[in-house]
Amino acid sequence: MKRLQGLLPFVGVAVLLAVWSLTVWARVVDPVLLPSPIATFRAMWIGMTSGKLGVDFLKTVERTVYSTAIAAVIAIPLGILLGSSEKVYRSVEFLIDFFRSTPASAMFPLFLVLFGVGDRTKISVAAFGAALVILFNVAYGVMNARKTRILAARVMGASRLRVLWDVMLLESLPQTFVGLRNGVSLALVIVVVAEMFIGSTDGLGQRVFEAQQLFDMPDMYAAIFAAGALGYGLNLLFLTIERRFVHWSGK
Amino acid sequence: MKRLQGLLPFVGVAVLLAVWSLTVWARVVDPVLLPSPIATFRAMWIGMTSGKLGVDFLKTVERTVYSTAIAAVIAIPLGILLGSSEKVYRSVEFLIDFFRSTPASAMFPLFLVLFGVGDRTKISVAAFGAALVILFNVAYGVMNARKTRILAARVMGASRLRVLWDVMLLESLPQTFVGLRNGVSLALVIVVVAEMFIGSTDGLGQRVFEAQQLFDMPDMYAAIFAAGALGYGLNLLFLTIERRFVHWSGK
Amino acid sequence: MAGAQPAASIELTDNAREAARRTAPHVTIRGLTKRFSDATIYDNFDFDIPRGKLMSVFGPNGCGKSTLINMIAGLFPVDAGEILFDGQPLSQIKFGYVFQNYREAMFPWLRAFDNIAYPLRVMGVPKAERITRVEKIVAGLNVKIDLNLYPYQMSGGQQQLVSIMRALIVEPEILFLDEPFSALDYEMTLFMREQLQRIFVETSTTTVLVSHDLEEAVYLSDRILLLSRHPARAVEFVHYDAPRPRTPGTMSEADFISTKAHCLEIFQREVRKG
Amino acid sequence: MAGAQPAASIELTDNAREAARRTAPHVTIRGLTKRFSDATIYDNFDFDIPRGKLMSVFGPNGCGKSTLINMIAGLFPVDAGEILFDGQPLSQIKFGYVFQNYREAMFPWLRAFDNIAYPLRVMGVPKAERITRVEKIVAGLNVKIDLNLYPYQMSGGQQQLVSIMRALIVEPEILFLDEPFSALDYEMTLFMREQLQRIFVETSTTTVLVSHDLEEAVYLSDRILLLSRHPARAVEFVHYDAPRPRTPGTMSEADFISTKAHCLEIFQREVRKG
Amino acid sequence: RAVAQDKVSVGVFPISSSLPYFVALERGFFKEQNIAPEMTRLMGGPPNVAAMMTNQIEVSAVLVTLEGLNADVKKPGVAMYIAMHSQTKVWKMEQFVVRNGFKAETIADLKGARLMSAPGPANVNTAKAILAKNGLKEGDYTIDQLDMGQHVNAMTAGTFDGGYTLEPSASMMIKAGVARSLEAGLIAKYILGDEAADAYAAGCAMTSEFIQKRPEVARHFAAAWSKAIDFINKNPDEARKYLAKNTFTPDNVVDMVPMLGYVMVGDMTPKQIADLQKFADFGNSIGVVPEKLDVTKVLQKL
Ligand SMILES: Nc1ncnc2c1ncn2[C@@H]1O[C@H](COP(=O)(O)OP(=O)(O)OP(=O)(O)O)[C@@H](O)[C@H]1O
Ligand SMILES: Nc1ncnc2c1ncn2[C@@H]1O[C@H](COP(=O)(O)OP(=O)(O)OP(=O)(O)O)[C@@H](O)[C@H]1O
Ligand SMILES: [Mg+2]
Ligand SMILES: [Mg+2]
Repeated sequence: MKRLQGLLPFVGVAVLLAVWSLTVWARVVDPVLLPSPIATFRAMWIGMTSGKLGVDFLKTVERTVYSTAIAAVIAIPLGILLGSSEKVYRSVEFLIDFFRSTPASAMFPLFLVLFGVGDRTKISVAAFGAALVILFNVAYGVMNARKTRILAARVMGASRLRVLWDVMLLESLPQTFVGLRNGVSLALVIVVVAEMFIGSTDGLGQRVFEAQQLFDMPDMYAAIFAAGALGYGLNLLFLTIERRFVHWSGK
Repeated sequence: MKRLQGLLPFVGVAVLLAVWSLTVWARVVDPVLLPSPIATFRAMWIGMTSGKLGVDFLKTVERTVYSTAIAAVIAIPLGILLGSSEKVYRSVEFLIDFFRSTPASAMFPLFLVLFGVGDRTKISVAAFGAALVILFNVAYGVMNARKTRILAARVMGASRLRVLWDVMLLESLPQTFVGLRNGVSLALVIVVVAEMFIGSTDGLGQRVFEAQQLFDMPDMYAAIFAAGALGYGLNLLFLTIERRFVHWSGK
Repeated sequence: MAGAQPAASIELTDNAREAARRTAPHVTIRGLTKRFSDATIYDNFDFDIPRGKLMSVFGPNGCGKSTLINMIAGLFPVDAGEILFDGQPLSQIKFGYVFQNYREAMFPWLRAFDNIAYPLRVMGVPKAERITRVEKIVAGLNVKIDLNLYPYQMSGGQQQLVSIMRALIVEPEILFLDEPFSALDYEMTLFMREQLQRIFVETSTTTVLVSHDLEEAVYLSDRILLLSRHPARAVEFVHYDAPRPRTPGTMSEADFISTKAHCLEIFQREVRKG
Repeated sequence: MAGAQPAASIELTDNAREAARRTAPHVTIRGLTKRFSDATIYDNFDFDIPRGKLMSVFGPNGCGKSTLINMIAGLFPVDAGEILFDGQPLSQIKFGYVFQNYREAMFPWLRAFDNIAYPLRVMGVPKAERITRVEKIVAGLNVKIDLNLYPYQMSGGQQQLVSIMRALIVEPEILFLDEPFSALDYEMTLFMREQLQRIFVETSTTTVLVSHDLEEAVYLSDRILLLSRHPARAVEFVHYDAPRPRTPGTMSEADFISTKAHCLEIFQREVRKG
Repeated sequence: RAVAQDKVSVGVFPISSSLPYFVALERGFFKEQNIAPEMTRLMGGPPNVAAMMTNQIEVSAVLVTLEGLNADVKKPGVAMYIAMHSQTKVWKMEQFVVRNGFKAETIADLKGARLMSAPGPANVNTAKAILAKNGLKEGDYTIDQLDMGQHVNAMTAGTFDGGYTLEPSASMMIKAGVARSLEAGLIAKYILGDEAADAYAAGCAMTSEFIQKRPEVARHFAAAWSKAIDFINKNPDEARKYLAKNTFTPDNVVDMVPMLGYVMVGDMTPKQIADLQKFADFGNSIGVVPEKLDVTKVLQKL
């Protein structure tokens, strides 16, 4: 039973591959545009072992990790602070919702000007996007925290700051993890898009873009698949941390 | 006091404008690249009243609303269903995290093939992206629901389906709204990006792209500002609905 | 002739079955085992809950009273053993249940009125009838609460009252009351005891009451189950058969006093042991 | 001489002030008004909480007992009126507080031990001392709970015990106990009453106890505040001055019985009114 | 006599190269041929090719040659060129620019410069090949590809010293006074090795399915296209006006944006076809076109 549970995530993979194979087999889509899973995995295998894909993958991992880390470090404390006072949050909500709804790619020109063409731009745009999502979730988590526990801490003489730290932070943890998981996925998406559209010589996005330009569909889907798998992996990481630390949710 | 509270959202706007003006005034960025708020609002005013911007705005609203509606209708029930059994959720988590972490723009070619070159592609890619985020949040909300209430419903003889509907749906509502607000913002972003990169004769994304190509910065920022404001507006809509219906959060 | 015989025998069997059903235990617990992390709460526990009796469970904090009724109601899984209803492994039984944490068992998105009516909605009772039935029970219990409030707008006692009404409204087959009067005021507690007794006399519903008030437990019960510290054993299953309806006067009868003293003695002996 | 006079006068004033402080009320409530949606809970309510006394609040469900202590502790805002501590509008007072919904006031991310130690952590007590103090109170109350459990792994009574220990550990200036024994078993309730009395005798902490058990309320209290249905009035402020320590024997004394009977009579008259 | 017009679905990437489409449309050349084009805006090669492969469009008004050839390798006949657009020293398109203030007179002076390039492997490799022909090895410069929409921005902000860019971005930065052109007609000179050669970097393509299933309509379409090309070649200044509202060409540079050398496939000389072949072979050599391809196989004379 326990052993079977470890296999659960692979059900999703299997479903994806089955639908994909079926689509190719039934020729719903021209095979030039959608290669078979086998062709894709061959391209992925070759790319990972001998080609550039492995290097690109690591580059993208690096950028994503940096931007998520920056985003988390900024957004979690800020989110708790903002969420702890609904009024303050309402007053900056415009900014958060505004920028959350603006495509990161529309922000590229501005960030390009501020940070140049190097990695800094890509990381900072991604961190910006991820920070907004994390901030939003953390603030929500704090605002929806159970009031009784906050009152209990206050009556025990906890200062505002202590209440923030000891109660609100922990109360909002389940929601914070939702935010982190949304954030890391978004950071990855933005990094990939930035690699596609702002000058880059490496990274999965550049790989996707180049393969797209060359109509090398197996390569393109191999890179996309690598990005998706990376996203799942990063999510899994947060899930594992969450399971370790947030044992009380729903209790 | 009450009257002042109505003004809170404008604090955010004021901050944005102040920082913006300051940046322009201090010439941190070349004014050709970042026009002043006044120039932008002039462009916006002209665009909205006499130019094409108004039409584009409405087109984008329409597409965003459609895609969010489709996403919500599919993702909320599915999220509750999946969230109600952690095992089932874990088995499809790969798919959800995978596609959440894949840039929508990388999915364009596939959707283009499946849904054609018209509006359907833009709406369906956006709906797909938004649905994943909503699904994720709803499922999380259900999984973190307070167990006692579910037990109470079960002991009163409620069937699995009733528990889903009467308890889990409502328990997960605060989180569902987080998902909806994330979802509507994402749908808007994807619609705009699709308008930019797949190609379109109207919509804010097309406006941004065109202005960018023409190097008409006031026009570009006017369109971006319109998109951001639209995002805020849609978020506000959900916030208002949430406040009406979810009176018990944290209680 | 050959055809009539089986029919008669079936009839007989039916009657016999019915009679057996009436005296057979309502709930049979065999070999029940339940562990939490390192604590063993029940270890091969056997017990029969008699049909149509009001039974109290009395035992020290943390001995496993709530866990027991949660397992009987199918809310917690058992680690081993079986719980049978009329000899059947499980069935769609109508439970009435007042949770010890009544506060968290309310639905905060429903007004008090709708919380009370919820079990009826589950049963598919039409709206008009739901309203009359809620109004009836509220009038019957003489409750003076604004039922338009949401649970989180009510005081602890009010919430518990609503919770009790929600449990009673369905006319359940088995009624579980986990410290149902703990938050009620003096007057209301006495009143609700009488109401519970009245309902029990009228319907003979199998009832399991958890209470830390020994007077209350003895006053209301036909049987008192005394549990030891965990791993819980049934230390004694005390019978108290004073005729119903019992009145405050009952509490000064010798039988009552001696039963209560007996229970207390066993309880204190058991508690001081561990 | 001219210099000494003021000094002496200051000394005198200090003494006088101190004396006044000892007899002056600890908490002064003036013109307190509190409304919830359409219900008025307090309407221009005046009351003084005497210093160094154990005071019980007794009143029907929903009359506003919890709301009152929540307002005194500064957890709920008042609509009008003022609450003064030693004549000062507000100060950084160390409260001990057992919430009526003790379950939700625990921190589920902390083990029972850390929950009890939390107020000490807030005060900046170093870790080693925290551990000794928690161990001392646990030993003093003779509690047999696995303090490594998280709150949601404990029974209702165990949670309430933890909650009580958390309130007592800081040696608070004012202690609020909102139905603190409602989930405790028979033996534990008696035991905790004695412990509360012992602590009170030792420290003379101003204590406000909400209880629906009249016997308990009278047994423990110097003063019993009888509240009416809301809008709450102080119907009577009963004094009960039996010497401490009181013992179970106290409950058969005439003074106790008459006080209890008097309170009950007033309570029932008030309850039946509304 | 009202006859139902023939509908043709056309994918249009609204850059200046798609001018013949707008001329044909606005001057009624399509109407004359009883054709009602249904335009879909599709940004760049990939969406155009995808749409052609799935028969969602029948004509792509402007399809980059190397992308089209690549598609034809993957799925033969998916993009049949009926007209080509030549870029040369006169018909400027690709060029090296430098920001004002950067000391460089020739491409060879770009040693040590931070360069940008039009996006995509074809552009980047072309730029590198040109730099190599001018004696600059990799490492003598840095080059980053950048989305076309960012080129003017980047030069204005001074992010780069210069780079390989396309029209109308080049005209725009020159007009804005932030950059100047070093040299144009680069492909002809350095890649094809002949300053007078035609570099056919893009063209108008049809799917062979369209040509086979509706040959008459395809012919009519080509006729209208041909007439538009004629018009542009004869009246460049009047034709220019159609750039303004239809394509991504700012009003203030409409007058200075260079025209392209538009030619119908049927009018191409053997030399011109050889130039195209040479370009295709170059594409193959840099790995953008995966196989060597006989270009006459993808040219459709209509
Ligand atoms: N999730 C859990 N993990 C570990 N131990 C648990 C868990 N739930 C309950 N327990 C333990 O099981 C025992 C029985 O709990 P239960 O709630 O049944 O007690 P109870 O008899 O109802 O007590 P009370 O009178 O205080 O309500 C307790 O000692 C408790 O610590
Ligand atoms: N948020 C709220 N909105 C509306 N009414 C409220 C709210 N909170 C409390 N009330 C009302 O205030 C009154 C007093 O509540 P409170 O909890 O103080 O009662 P209590 O005296 O502690 O009762 P109990 O003995 O049942 O605990 C109740 O009638 C309740 O309905
Ligand atoms: Mg219990
Ligand atoms: Mg109360």
